Amino acid sequence: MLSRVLIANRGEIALRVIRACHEMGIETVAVYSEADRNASYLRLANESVCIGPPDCNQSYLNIPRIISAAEITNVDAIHPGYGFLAENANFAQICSDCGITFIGPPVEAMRLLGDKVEARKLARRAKVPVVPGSEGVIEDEKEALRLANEIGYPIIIKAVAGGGGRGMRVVHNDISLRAAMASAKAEAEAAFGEGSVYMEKFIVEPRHVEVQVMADREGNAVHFFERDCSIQRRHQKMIEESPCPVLEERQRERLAEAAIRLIKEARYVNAATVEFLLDKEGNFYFIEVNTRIQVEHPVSEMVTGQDLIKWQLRIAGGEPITLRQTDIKHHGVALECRINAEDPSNNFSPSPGTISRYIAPGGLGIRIDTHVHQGWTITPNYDSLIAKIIVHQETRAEAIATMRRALQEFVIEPVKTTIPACLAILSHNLFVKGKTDTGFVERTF
Amino acid sequence: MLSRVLIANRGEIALRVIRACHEMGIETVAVYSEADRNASYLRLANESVCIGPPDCNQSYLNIPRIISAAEITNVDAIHPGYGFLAENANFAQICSDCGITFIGPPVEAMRLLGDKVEARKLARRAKVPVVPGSEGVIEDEKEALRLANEIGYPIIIKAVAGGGGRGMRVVHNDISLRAAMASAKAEAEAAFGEGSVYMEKFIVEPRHVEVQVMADREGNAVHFFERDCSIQRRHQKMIEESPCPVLEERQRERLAEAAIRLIKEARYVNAATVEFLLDKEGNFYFIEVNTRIQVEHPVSEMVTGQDLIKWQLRIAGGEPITLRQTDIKHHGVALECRINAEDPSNNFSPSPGTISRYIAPGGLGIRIDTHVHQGWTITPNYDSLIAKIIVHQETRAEAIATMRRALQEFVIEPVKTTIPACLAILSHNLFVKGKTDTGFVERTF
Amino acid sequence: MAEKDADVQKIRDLIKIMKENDLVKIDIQHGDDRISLRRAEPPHPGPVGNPIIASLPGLMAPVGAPDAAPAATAVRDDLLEIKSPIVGTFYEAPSPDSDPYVEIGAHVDAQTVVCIVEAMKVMNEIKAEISGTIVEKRVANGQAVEYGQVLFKVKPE
Amino acid sequence: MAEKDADVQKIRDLIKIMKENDLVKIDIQHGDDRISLRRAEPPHPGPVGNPIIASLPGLMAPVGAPDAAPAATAVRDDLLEIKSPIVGTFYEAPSPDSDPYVEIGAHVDAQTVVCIVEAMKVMNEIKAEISGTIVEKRVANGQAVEYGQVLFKVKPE
Repeated sequence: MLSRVLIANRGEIALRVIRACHEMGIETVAVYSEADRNASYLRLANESVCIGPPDCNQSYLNIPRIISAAEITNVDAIHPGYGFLAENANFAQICSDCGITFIGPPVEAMRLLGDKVEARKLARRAKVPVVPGSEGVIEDEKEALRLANEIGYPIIIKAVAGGGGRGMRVVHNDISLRAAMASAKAEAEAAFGEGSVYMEKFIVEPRHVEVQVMADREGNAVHFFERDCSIQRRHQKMIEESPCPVLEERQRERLAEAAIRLIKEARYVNAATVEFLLDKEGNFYFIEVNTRIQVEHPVSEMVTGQDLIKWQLRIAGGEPITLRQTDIKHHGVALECRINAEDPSNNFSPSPGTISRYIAPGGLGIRIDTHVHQGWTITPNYDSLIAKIIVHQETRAEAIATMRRALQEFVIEPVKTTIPACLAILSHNLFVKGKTDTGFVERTF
Repeated sequence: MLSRVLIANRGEIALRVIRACHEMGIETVAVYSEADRNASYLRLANESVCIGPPDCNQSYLNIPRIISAAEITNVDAIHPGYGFLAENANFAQICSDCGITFIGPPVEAMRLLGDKVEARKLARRAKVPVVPGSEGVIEDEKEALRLANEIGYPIIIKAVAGGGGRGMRVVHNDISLRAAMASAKAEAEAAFGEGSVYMEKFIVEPRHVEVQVMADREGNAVHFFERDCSIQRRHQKMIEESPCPVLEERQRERLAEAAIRLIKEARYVNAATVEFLLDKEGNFYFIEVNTRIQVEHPVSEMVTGQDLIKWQLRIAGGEPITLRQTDIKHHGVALECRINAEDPSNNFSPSPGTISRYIAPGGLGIRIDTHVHQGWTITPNYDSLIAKIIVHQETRAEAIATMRRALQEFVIEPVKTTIPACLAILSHNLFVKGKTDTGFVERTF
Repeated sequence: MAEKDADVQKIRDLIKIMKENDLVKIDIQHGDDRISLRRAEPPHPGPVGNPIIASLPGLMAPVGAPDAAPAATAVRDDLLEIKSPIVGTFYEAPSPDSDPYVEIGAHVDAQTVVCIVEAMKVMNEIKAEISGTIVEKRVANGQAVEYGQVLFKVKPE
Repeated sequence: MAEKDADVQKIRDLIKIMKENDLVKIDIQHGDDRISLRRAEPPHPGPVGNPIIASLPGLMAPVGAPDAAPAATAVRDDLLEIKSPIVGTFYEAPSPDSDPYVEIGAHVDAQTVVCIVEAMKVMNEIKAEISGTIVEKRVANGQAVEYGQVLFKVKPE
């Protein structure tokens, strides 16, 4: 059992962890940068320590300062939240070296899953399907043709050194393959000084579906079902839901079982999310594991009635998971909308400022996770997430109705937010029917 | 199906009904007095109509003005909320005469249950236990002695014309009875000019336990389990919970079955609460029926996952209850704290004023029903309820921990509120153990 | 709801056009749908000014909305107001065939009946309760009025 | 928590007593527990003024709390501050047996080492980075300090 935890994060997730600790009788230490000096959630921690200037490299990402703060406040453990140092294996290692419990996975599991090639190998060992492709660089056209036909078109050529779409080509048949290989290599060579490419099956209009899992030190692992996070804009999730509206019961089970196999194979401990792409035929392919709690974790909390942060704290304190898989029941439908201080009418550019009027939605079926309130100043230093609205209802139609009602109630002035964008998505025929994929938002709006 | 509803109320319950209508696609008309002209929830209604000055006799209690507002806005139905006109049979009759659906019981059932003597007779017919006593005035000592021994001591002598404790005597044995009868009669004679007395069993340190029921026009009736509302101060409920922490499963069933029998006997339609006293031996006694939705209805909503206001609207629109009793499952524990703008350190006197700082609690397990926000002015015209915090957790201990956390987070300045009083109760050993009764607050604090 | 939102947007657009072009009045009619907007004149001498009033059939005129009423008195505070003491339907005349109780320019005193407000089928005669000259009628015949809504503006003696 | 709340209440009571009696300093010690409070002098000539500082063993001194830091500069804005550039434990001397790096009245220049702040077992020598005379030491030997916490007040040349 932990007795005193430092939270190496800020904003809503810092408050989320403080709340869970408070309810469990665990003391908390909040750290903050000078930009967050007046944050009202700091008073809810037992102690708070200023660790640096607004620049996160000098504060929330500064390992020595956070470790020092942990030392002078005499904590057992550090909760990293999400983002910042949450998936930094070096930080986890230093915590361990200093005798401080890192509330997350063991360093080895974090390193293993942080390496895409190793994670892919692990998935194969655990018999979890991965996106079919070359297991490394493709040297010549002949190999490319053979592999493309083995995998089945469409395929995608990607630069090993790639990023931002450069050195990428989607190919639909043998005829296009040669030209695509050449041009991808040339583009990669020009952009990255390195022309090597590899090949993967191109998943057409996939859904992003992820499984929430939790494992303890004794090797027990349970899942909290899946979340569908297909509503994304530039790979930023906007709306998440559970269950995935298109999965049939048997598929859901297979997906969850695959996630558990993978997490056990990795000798994982604590919370993780196993991410998959789901194609139109209902096949799923492992992408990666997020070795931390995620922004959208409340969605799974609402449908299972389980507090995931409390489980993180219990497991980090050495307790086993006392839940059997059959104890975790999925009930109803949960939706989450992320409210960012961004201007949807101006290409989602950040919209910092002081909130002069704030009226949050409330009532039946609504959960609000936020650190802001009237009078709060949104600084331009950090990410623009200011609130999460989570709705829980019996049916998806009711959840959508409640979320629309909540968004329409929500008053945040004068900053611009993603509320109108969320409302537009929730009102769209294809979203209501559940017929979306990761390209839906950019294709439609 | 209703298409347009006028809400003849204000504050949190007006907002509660607007929300339910909004989610069901029913249009709403809000009425308001001049004191509530700037209420922010008015903008959430499709229309709003000023009906009078702040004095509620000229506005929220003014039947002609409310009916006129209903006529000019062309609504199907009126939801009366609680308080004001909610249990006014005359108002229900006028609605009916004007062809407007009153969202509540039929006038006959309301009148019947509004008459304590008739309600008691009805309960006997329905084989629902009532507090044993004389069925009318006791004429002489001999009869009193016979009855007291039949009922069993302690008994209480009450003045027929009584009130405020005058003409009341608790009697523990035959010897005291004669003196008590005489002095109660004399006191009643002096106070009310009418010396008649009757006798009832005196329930020692009872709990207040009530059953939420809902009936449709076709004679179906279901219950949503019980609420324990023993935490009261001067008959004002402060904290409510479900389930009642001391009832065993068999007792809970018997209590709920009794409530259903009574409501069917009354040919009741729509939402009702059947109130009982529960003695230390686990016997329950019917007190009265509240023929309206109640302040504490969210407690039952949280543990059953059912939206009671939506059921009120569906039933009023002529739909049958599509739930079987076995579809309504009780899950976990819910607690509600009423936050009133009152000063607990100054005998709970009202504390009106403008809220200059407001930070509501949030996160997992918390529901907030409130019409206020930073900048809201609490006027002295109406009751002092400004917010309800409802917590839902797996166990009572967790629910108490979450409620304590929520109350500690809640910032409402500069008005005084009952938050410290609620915190003190939640921290009390006897409350934590569930060992409370309707006298607990006044005895203890 | 969607239709109403469209109306609100339309009114916003119209107000923008009015402001940009210094218009004080726009009336649009398409079959049964009518939108009528009036803007206050700039505060130099001219006709009696009004705040923006939008009326749509089947919709309460938002005269009683939070900002409108105080604005009304701010524009010309030398005028008195006759307000509706009840909620109901405004009628300018005792029957459809009769002349209105009062017209612009009429002199009224405390006892002069200025209109009827029908509530619960009862025709309530509304008296001026002040003396002066009617300079403006603020509601249309048959329009719904709420408590405290300004019916007439009166120039005092 | 309960103990800490009791301390806070105690400090509040002590501050009240100080204000009522125009005290500028209170020191209380019970075994290992120590409470030390200093109040700013009224703004007429006198000793160096300070905002209220409360320090309790095992507790972060609330110097970095929202209101304290701005108040510090407001009292005597002709003084400069040497602040901690890191989070750690403050030591006034290189070893327990040594003399402090600086005492009140010492002259410092930019390169003068004024103390050590230990962080992650590393002893970081903190330099003054300004020139002047030390007029006040704001933290006790062995006390935890946070980023930006004022360590010394310096009267500039």
